Amino acid sequence: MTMLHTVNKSPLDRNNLDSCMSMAKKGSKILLIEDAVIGAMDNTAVAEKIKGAMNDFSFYVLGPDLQARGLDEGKVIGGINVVGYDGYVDLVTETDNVQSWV
Amino acid sequence: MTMLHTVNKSPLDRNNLDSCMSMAKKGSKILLIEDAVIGAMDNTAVAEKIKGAMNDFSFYVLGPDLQARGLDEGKVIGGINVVGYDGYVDLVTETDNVQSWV
Amino acid sequence: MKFGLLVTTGPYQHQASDTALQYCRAALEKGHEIMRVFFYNDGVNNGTRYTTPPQDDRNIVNAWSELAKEHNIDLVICVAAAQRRGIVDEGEAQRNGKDGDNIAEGFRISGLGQLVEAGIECDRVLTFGG
Amino acid sequence: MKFGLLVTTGPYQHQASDTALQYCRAALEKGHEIMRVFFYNDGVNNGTRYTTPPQDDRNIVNAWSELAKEHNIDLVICVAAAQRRGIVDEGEAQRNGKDGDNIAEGFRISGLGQLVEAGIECDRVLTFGG
Amino acid sequence: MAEPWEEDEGPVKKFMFVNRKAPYGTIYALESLEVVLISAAFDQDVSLVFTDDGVLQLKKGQTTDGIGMKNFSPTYRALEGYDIEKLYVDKESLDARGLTEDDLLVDVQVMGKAELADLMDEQDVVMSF
Amino acid sequence: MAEPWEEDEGPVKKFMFVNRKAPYGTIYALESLEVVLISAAFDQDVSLVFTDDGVLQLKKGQTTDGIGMKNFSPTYRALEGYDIEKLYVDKESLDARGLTEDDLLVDVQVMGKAELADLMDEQDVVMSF
Repeated sequence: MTMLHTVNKSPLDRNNLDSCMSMAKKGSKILLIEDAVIGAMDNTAVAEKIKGAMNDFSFYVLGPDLQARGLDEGKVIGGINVVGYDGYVDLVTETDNVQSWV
Repeated sequence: MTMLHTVNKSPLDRNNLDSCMSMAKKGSKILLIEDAVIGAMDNTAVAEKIKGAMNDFSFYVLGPDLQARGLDEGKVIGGINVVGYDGYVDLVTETDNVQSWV
Repeated sequence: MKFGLLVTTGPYQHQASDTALQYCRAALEKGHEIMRVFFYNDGVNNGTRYTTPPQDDRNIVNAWSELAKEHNIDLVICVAAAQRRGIVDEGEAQRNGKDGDNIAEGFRISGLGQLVEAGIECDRVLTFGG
Repeated sequence: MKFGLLVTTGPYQHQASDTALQYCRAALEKGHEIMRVFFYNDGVNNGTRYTTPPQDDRNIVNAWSELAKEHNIDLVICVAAAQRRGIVDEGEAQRNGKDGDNIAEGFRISGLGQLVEAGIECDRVLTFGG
Repeated sequence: MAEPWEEDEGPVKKFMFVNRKAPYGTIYALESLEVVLISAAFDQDVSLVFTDDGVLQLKKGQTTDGIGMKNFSPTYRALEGYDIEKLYVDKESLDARGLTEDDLLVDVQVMGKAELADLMDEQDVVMSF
Repeated sequence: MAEPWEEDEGPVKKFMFVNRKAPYGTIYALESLEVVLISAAFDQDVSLVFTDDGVLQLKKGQTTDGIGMKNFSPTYRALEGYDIEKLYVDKESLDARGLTEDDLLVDVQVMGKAELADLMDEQDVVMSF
């Protein structure tokens, strides 16, 4: 099985993404939405940790939430896929289950 | 001036206490309430950090919130004062201002 | 695919119900079905018709009502959570001695069983919360 | 001392309004004055009379009403935050075309100026939030 | 044991409730428990996971008179009566809070993240509070 | 400059609004701004601090069409018109998010925690959103 994990809290201020990564199986997909999208940006204090985790997980980030916060898609960590709400729906249907780390 | 800082989020899951300690002046008082009371306990993952900060700040913890969570006052870090709501009021009146790290 | 949604935060305070709405629209656009949206915890506050958001802002409550009407989505407010927070329909008003009700169009109040049922019947249940 | 309180989360979801109530009681016990409690953000949800919490649980809304009556505390709900979230008094109902109101006894709806005023007039303003 | 007439009663799905928040500071622990109890009435295969501050929900000795809220922790002891017996506690989260299995008010299985990850992966429905 | 007739208008207190949360994910940034604007009408001495994810409130280029919410970031530019000119941004929080002063949509003073601590210490009223 492949699970989709969604995270909506900032990984700079809260531990949701850490908890998610510690309990997600290798091969899981992780989608960053809402306040978590800052975690997709390069050169942040958590960027290296996330780059390291990319060996185990596929990362996605919700484009509309990046744009709302003025975060440049061009500065997203290489290898993280920017998706829209339609892509969010596809991620849910393409995986076997979903867990929201609210 | 002496400020009272209150923190009500768990220092194990969120950065509120870190933010507080990084912006509180030496000599400030820090009161842990609600979900933050776990931060007053010894032998947690943040206990050593808090012990280190006790050189700069006086720590207090709200007793009723410890009791609600079944946390034993006897296992509170030595030097942290357990207060009731009346003590909370006194801390506010004895200091010059208060900031809540919600 | 058949989706169930669980919304656990009120409108405006957290983005979660906005995201849930956007998710519903995108899923419907792709031909999926939204069987039910279950409002729990502070999520029950999505279902009051007493809101009057600023004119230049979105109206989240109306957006739910309209989406439900257009796509036949079951919007269920948990009765226990609603009682704690003051969301009331006519029956609840009578039962609890309230002098009015505030439930919005297209929402109904029911039990937590509706959430478990959604879990059983839907292909996926997604949580949107704060 | 004269206190003002700012409550920014709704009842039941977060402990903040419980803590605020306990703080008020302890302060009054010591002879201090609570000039005003200002309810902002989701805090406005503390002021609805439509709540019916379980019988073995505390009734936060009534606790505010009773405390205010006994100690002459001004309970102010921010009008802009209330409009977003559906807390309505008679005047607001008329202005916004609502068919009823849900404000609880002892609360009033007013502007953010009341918060700033509390900041100016009180010795301390304390925030209770989530 | 399932009674014979129960076996025909529709599908059984694996439900997991992930509890990540301390009790009393927010209502999530209490309202999560209410969902768990209802799910038992539907005869589903229910698992509870306690991780992060959620492990505090199971702490012995909760006494809530001082905060004026109801102590709902005895309900965890009642779960067995509803045939809800799969309670899993994250060891790392216990350790981080200076707690051990002896501090908990019900029998649980303490396990590591890897085992919890395997369990989560098997579920049909995961809800997080 | 204060007009002569304003000088008698009651006490001026030092108000500080501490903004720690990202915009849009929660309403705190927007509703904090509404308090700030009202405080200006009372002719108080107002300071704004942006720290933690709160620094994102001032990020240039916010475009909210995709999430269906109103972009309120232009209001920060309007603050000057209300004589609110004391905007302080925590350098450490900017750094942690890979941002610099050039990324911000208004003129601010970027400073370290120690300076912010001194400023906070001088206030009469501190409100945090």
